[in-house]
Amino acid sequence: MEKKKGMELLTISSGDMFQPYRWSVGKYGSKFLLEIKENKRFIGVKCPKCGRVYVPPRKVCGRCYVAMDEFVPVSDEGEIVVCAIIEFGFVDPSTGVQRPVPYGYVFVKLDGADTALPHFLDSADPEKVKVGARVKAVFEEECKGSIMDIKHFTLI
Amino acid sequence: MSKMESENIYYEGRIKVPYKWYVGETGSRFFIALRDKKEIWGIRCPRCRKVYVPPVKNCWECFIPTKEWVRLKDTGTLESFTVVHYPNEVIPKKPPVVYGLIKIDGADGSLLHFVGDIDISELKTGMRVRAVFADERAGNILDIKHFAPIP
Amino acid sequence: MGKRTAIVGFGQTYQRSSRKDVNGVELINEAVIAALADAELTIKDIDAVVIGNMDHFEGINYVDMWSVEGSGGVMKPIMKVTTGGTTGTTVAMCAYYHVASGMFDKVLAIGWEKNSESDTTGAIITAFDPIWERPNIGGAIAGLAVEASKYMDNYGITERDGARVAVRERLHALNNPYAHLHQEWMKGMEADKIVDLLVTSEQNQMLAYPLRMSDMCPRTDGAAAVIFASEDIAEKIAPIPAWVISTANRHNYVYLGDINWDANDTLEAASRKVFEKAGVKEPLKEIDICEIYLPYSYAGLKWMESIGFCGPGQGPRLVWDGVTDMDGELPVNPSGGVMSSNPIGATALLRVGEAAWQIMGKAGPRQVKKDVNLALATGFGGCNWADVMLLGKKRPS
Amino acid sequence: MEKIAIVGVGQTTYEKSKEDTFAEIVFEAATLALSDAGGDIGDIDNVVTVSNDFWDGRTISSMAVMDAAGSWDKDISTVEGDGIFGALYGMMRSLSGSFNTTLVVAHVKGSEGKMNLITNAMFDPIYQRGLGIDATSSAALQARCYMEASGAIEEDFALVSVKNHRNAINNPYSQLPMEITVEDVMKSKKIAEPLKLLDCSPISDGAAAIILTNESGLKRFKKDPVWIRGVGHCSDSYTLGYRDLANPRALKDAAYKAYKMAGIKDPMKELDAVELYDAYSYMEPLWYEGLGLAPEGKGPDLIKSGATNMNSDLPVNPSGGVISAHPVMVAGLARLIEAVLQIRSEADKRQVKGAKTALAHGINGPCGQAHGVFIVGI
Repeated sequence: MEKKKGMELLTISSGDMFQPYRWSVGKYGSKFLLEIKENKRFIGVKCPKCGRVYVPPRKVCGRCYVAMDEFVPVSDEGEIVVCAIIEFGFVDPSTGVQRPVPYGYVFVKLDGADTALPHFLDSADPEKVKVGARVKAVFEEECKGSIMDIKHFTLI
Repeated sequence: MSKMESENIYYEGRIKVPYKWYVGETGSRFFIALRDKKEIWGIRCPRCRKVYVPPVKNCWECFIPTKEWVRLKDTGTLESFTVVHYPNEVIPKKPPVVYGLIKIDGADGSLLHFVGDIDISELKTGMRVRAVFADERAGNILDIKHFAPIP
Repeated sequence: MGKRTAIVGFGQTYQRSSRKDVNGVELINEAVIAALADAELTIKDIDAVVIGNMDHFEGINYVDMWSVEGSGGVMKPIMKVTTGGTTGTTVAMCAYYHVASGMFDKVLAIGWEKNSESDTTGAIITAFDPIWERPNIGGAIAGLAVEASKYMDNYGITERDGARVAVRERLHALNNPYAHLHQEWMKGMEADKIVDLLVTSEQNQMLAYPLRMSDMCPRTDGAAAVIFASEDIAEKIAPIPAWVISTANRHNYVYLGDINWDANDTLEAASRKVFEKAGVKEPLKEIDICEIYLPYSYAGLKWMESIGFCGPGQGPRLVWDGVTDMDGELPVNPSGGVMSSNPIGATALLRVGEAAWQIMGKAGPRQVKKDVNLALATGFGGCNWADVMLLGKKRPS
Repeated sequence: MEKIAIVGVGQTTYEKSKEDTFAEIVFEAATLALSDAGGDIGDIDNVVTVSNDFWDGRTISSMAVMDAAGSWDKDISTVEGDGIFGALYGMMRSLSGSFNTTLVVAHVKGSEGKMNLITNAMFDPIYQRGLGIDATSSAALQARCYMEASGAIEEDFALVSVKNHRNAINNPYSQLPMEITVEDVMKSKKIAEPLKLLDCSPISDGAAAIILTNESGLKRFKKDPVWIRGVGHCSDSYTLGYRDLANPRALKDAAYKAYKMAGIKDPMKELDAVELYDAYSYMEPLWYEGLGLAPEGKGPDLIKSGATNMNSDLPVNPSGGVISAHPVMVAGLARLIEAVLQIRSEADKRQVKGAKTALAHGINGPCGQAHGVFIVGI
């Protein structure tokens, strides 16, 4: 069909439609979240073969392809592996809320862990938000059993 | 939101990405005719002569563009139907809801839509139906309210 | 042993910010028709169809089923493969394995996306783990910003170095009528001058240090289709088919926090595998052009090192020396790349199709001046996932 | 063409709801398949996972299972469709000359999302989705079309439910083993007429895995091979209303290709067991026709004859079928696993005596738009 100049082109909107989910966190993740909720402490899981400590804990060490079941304590302090200061806001698709910019976004290797945890940092100071900087987790007063029980990390 | 159930946590969340699907020129022309004139238009393949409703930009059997718009009647025959008894947040009606495949006179296939204004016990395939247009029309498939039996 | 396989046709839609005039199925059809025309085939010649995109980007479930009436898949074997950003190369590989298996002779690979139909940033976040990553993610560009800043930190890379990559991509795009971004104002300007403008301009918004607007890819509506054919017929269909020499991928990581930020080690491993299979020992010398999936500028430095074109920290030198420009030793992204057109599910397939066209000599105004015997295409996505495909003019032995 | 064997199979139990995560059920199925084959992850050259972003509530649903599928430093791809298509792709990769062995693993947790909304999203957003149609209501329209075309009555379909739920009693992996009568089915709650509750499959959680190898890779494993003798897949058109819902021509095409490859001329005689995708009861007799087990319009006669019961001419769904456990995305792969177990004579109480050739079938899309067929044998 020839393109009609100025022709009205319609759209169909999804409106308020959404897909609800109820994901199981599983034993490994639940143990991690409960440790935060009840004791404000972190745990990881250690691979019996390569010795890597994974945070958050999961069942399988991908590299060794073995099941892990040794939970080990991990510090609530650690160092920044990589970081950014976000100046451009966006709306979180699950909450519909926009986080005020700028904010720090960091990957923290907690002492005792071999993997990093991505989270927010309460500073957006480019002089201080640096790779290798030491940070500590700040927990929400009332924990609900979610990764957001960590309110954010803070520079030590 | 997460809830505690014994040792296992369940995390309740959702995927809510707002979508705005473009209907395209071909589909827009179809919906505009429904909305503005309460007319049902199909489109004919120049090769196999099949008439498609809703219209398609390309005949998928011949794999060539369709061109010829065909004004169709608002009457047709009920080819299949079901009475849905469960509630479902995506159905814009309360159960029982009747879906039908309606072969509009002059078309080569059927249109999926609601059947209404009917005693469910009287539903049968082969019955003649007519499109009932919605009072408020917005340029979408619900501009046809449903198909109702022709007495 | 499998069949040797070649690309014999490539088609794409014009890549645009929004295609309001067509729905998704109609958009797909345009690319399919273009690819068939390029190969001088009809849909009846096609033995199987492979397609991919990202479900939550358009809100389409079972896209392979929904699209058959546009893709030409009615009464044909059809398969959907999808892996996020790497979907385009995943689709290409799937079509390749269809043919290499000996089960099909001519297979159509399709990638597409209508990013204009949703909120792309929101949709991208749905790719991350709902429990561990989605609530605390820094936004769609955050993962790229942290990689860039770490790379800068490791090797003393500057914002000008990143901008130089962006300039190359946009200048190349000016030769590509299909590209989404045509920054005409850059035409005829020295790369150096444009770099200066980009890093000082206040209009060039800082998104997350060091990434500015100009360092990022756009969001695009578009589709691409590539036809793969077996050794029995490839040369009958195309005078110069683009043979698949070797291909490999690595999708090792599940969580962002597990990524090794010092090296793009999945791209490194996949490239190594591809070169090993093809007997390529000095990639920079042996490969003639690249279509690399670079979603943002700094990747055009660091990932050159990962592929093995230069040593650690030497990416900027290659770029500043003009090695990767159109007339350089190794032109990178003559098409303008991802930073000039990004219909996500099609993006990596565009890399494959563009690389094939360089070998086939069909790239028109963006055809590189030199003889193209080996062309490399890559895909990037997921959690630092990497796909690599090497194409060649010579039929593999 | 080179031959491909299935040397390892593994599946979790299929349940209404599992606590284990996607990765955990994938790991369970994959490690079961590896130990069944008598090999380990080092024997696997490449991996194909199967999952769906809508069912999992995640774009790139496969990203959750890369580690659990054993894909570290290996080539991997993801099929989004029924597991039978994953098996097809795995077979192609083992034939391609690039890999000898392929692990295919599919997962779903139907308990975590909402089936009506997820399947509503497989309909076209412009013309059909706004009506609220979903997998069950569209299937009901197909059931009615099939009744019109074949003269089947609801009681005929009920026989499928009775047979398959009874068969499920012999299958420890199944979700709904039941001894029920036609009357029970007829009296069960109306869902979408003519479908009643007992005409419909449940929604399940579970995972399944198989290991495929070409002849060169065979020596890595201890298990005797079950050979893939024929395959075929095909898709019909999409738009409901423009597809003849009572004529599964795509299945006919897929089956024709598979039979041709396997050298089967009379499937009813030459097959010893069939595992087909009976998501709703009416599908079984309809797929009989597509598979050439019954002439057009005669599917209902075949179910009524009892010839597809256990210990009869051609047992169909000895496992209890999909109507007894429906892990979407996994179910076709589960059919293939059941077919393999039959050939190996390892199907325990659900074993069809002396089974030498078996067929497995999977579907994709609304109302069985696309079909995949495997013939396996010794």
